[in-house]
Amino acid sequence: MSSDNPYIPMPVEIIKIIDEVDTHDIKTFRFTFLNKADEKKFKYLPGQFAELSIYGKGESPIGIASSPTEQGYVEFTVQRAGAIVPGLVTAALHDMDEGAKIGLRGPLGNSWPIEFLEKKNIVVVGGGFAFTTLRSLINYMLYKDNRSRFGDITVIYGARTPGLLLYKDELAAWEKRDDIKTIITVDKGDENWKGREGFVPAVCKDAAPSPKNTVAVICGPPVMIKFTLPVFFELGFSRENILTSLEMRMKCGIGKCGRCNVGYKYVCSDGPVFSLAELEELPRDF
Amino acid sequence: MSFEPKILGIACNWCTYTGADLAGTTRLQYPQNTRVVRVMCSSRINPSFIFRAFQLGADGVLVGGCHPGDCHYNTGNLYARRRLAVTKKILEFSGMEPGRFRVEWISASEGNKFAEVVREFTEQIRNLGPQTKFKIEK
Amino acid sequence: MATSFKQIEENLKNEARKLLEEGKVSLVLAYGRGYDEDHPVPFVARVVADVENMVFNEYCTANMARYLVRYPRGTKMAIAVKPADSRAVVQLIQEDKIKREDVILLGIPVIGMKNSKTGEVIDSKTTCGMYNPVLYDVLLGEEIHGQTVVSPYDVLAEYETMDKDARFAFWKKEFDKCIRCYACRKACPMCYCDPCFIDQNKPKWGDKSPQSHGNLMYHLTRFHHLAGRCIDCGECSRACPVDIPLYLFHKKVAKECEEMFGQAAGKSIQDKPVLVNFRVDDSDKILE
Amino acid sequence: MLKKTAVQKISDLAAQLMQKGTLIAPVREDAGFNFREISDAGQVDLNFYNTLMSPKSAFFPHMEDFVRYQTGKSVLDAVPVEISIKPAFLFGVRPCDVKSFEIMDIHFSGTGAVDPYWQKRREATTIFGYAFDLNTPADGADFYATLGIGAADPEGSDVFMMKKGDELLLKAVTKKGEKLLAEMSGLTDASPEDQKYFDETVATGRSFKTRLTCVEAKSIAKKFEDLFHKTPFWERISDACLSCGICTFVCPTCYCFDICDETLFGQGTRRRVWDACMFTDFTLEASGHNPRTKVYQRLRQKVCHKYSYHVRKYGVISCVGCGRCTRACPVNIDIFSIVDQAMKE
Repeated sequence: MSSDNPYIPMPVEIIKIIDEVDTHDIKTFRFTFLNKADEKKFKYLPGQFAELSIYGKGESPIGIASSPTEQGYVEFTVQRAGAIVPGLVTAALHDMDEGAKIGLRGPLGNSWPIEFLEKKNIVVVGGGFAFTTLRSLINYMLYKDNRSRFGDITVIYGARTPGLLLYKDELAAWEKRDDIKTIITVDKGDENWKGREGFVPAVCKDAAPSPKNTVAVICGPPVMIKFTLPVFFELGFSRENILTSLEMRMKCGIGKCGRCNVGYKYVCSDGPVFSLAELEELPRDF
Repeated sequence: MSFEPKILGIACNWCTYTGADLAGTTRLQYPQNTRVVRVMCSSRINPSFIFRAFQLGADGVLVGGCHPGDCHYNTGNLYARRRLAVTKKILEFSGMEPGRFRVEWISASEGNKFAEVVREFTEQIRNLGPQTKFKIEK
Repeated sequence: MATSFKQIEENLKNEARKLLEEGKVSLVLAYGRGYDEDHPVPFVARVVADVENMVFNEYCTANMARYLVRYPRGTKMAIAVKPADSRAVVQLIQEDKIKREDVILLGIPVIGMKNSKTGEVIDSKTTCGMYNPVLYDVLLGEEIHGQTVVSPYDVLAEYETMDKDARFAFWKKEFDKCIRCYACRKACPMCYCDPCFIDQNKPKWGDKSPQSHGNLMYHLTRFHHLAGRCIDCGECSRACPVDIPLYLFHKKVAKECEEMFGQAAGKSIQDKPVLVNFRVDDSDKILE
Repeated sequence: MLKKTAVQKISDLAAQLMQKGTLIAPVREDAGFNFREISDAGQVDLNFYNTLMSPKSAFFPHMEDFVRYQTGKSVLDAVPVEISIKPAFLFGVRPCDVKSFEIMDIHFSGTGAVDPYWQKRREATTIFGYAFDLNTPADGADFYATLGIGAADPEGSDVFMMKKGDELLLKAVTKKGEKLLAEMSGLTDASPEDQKYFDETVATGRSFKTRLTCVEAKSIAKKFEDLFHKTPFWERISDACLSCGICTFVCPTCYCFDICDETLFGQGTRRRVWDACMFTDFTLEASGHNPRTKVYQRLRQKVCHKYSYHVRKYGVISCVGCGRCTRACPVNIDIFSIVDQAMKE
């Protein structure tokens, strides 16, 4: 495989598939690199994404869900797309079994600004399926060598139903730890649900994290973001201290194909992570 | 080796396909060059199917439906008649041999007719030789 | 003799002004000034002041019916229509894309329109060759009579008598030029599908790359989709940057439809499009 | 180094270049002139105003194959397509188009990831610029002078050519060009008089009139940023736009592409194909959401991309005023008029 050509994917193998939710349309895929050299080259940070590439179907930009502190593999949590437009890649991926080989291009994009986050308290707010790169960030911060670099960590994560929560085992493990405060909420619980019920913005208001030396990292569906931001403004967070990650249709992932721009910034190469201050400089519309 | 044409047959579920079944169960002999695809009605046939079949290497396309007036859905084949007539004209004007596309009304009881049409059409295509105009070269 | 273009422009402005002033329409689709005299642009007047920017001259060839489907249903619109454009409006009404009561047709009888790219006069060779709109509420010039009537299908004779292999070679050469900019479908007043079949990825009818087979698929299917609907305005061919004579194929299909089904596109709002219609006594001969 | 030859002997020159590598030059076709790979030296024709399609396809072809594979086989069996790096000669490029390569360089190989296809072809290609004929007025659609590009600017070319009566003057601009001209036979040394003519033409070319109004990149960019949310303006501008892709396909500085998997008979190719921001499905996401469903949004993207985003991101306007989009537009929309109107808003 050509190593100097950013358009040519590296071969990877699926070594594990985890069915995440009770609707079975979100799965986590664990890949290993088939060429050792590629693995060495694939140095990433939480917040970055990669193009999953299936010959004959196409490519899909997906956020990396594993943390770089996990050695020997990368993980992606993928939703089967295509209620309206058939999502060829995600459908093909969902139909694959462990042992299947596909292509991978990356890592792409910027990452959560680790240096900026250091020595600060972090509030991670996630909604539904958008929790993937947040999980990467949390696992990265919780890693034993890294934990001391960050202040208090608070995680607020919500999903529509208990069955739709991602990474259930990990959530349970975090809840047991005392170096991270974990608040899980669902819009509507079921008979077995003993946890909190309520929408993410309301839960944020209740939790009321102090804005002092704190950065909020927010990822979720647009409607959640829309109602969560005012809560954080009210709490006194500045626009520089609110971070989010954007999504847009992408093809090349390296800022060449010209479709994922918001104003003069390309989501793929200048993003996907932006602070609210940066976003407000860009047009509201696309 | 003599030329063995590849023919796509598109047959309506209620008449022609059943007719083809009848031809089979009554053990009528007819050439095996036609591969039949079943559709629910001849009006389900998107003209692009026919263009695409020729592109993918069909030497002939045979469409079978119920006799006008006998459609399971009352009027499907009446729409299909008009539509497929246009398809035929388009194929012709683009330079395709007119004999490569044919529409026949074959009822469920006409096993004989099915065998006869297939025999005749296969012979016709055999005489026309391989279809090269639309076919995409590998 | 036909009314002068200057006179039509005057009448057009007056009508548009009147309609907007009276509030009968919220927009008037007509022509405006381009970067020079020979290059007018389709123009939408929304307020009375916009009317001053309207023009009409021999280069106003664009088919304004193209823009009708862009506005929400129920928008009251006035539209300047030349003969072929009026047929497009009629066809759109037949297909229930617009309502008759929502549009006011400002008919323009024309003769001697010119292609702004080549300066050539547009006649029955590339269009329907009609002089008067088939449907209008107001006529902006005097009806044109006394011109020799030429069948728009005459131009086909040369191609119909061509040997089929030569004809295939001709079309292959033409379609191979296609760069898939899709100006033909966008300029066409009858191409309003979203998504267009060629943009679908499942089923995928043709590749996105400009190769022979995809081009053939795109054009043949498009001719089919316009069968009995093409109103022969010739916009697709004028829009084509590589000069593919799409009008020829459209004319041929239109001619066959007219012969088989006894109805030409866009002539009467009482008609139904021929391919969503049938007669029990349609002859099987048409399949031969 | 300034050399000359008779215009009539252009095919001799072409034949020599064809021996050294691929020759891409303007050829007369049905719809107008276009740059094509030359197979017969006699095809080269310099009697054109400008080509229909821009010469960008010499470096950024409409279709570029990345990888070939067989469907159903392992990803390990996929074979990347080698990038051909044969020396090439791009002959008869107008100064505005030469400028476009420089702008595209910034995007493809100057910032961020390097596009190997563009870069390798660029390196292997020698560019023969060709001055506009200053004796005939510019086409009404052109506005390169407005953007500061002269009608006879040799910058950016390796060899720059201009006509002097029935002679063709060839000036080596770069070392690469100098070496090449030295190797060519059939060229004679130019006289001091020719040199004078050359210099004068270059100078006159600078003040050659296309359209008026002088524009300055920064202020345009700012203006469009301010205008972005003025939806009525954009709706008015896009009233006529059909949202077809001609303007972007003929444009020398439009680079958007799609990466497609095209499979047939078990063989597949991953390739990039030109795409256009004017197409409805350009930003259509798999969720069904499309941030640019309206014509005005797409036209705004196109205009702002060229005159605002590109200035913010790369410091230059992504337009060279070649006038192709205006000439090709089915409804005569003129991008310069849009800029003009925007500045007056």
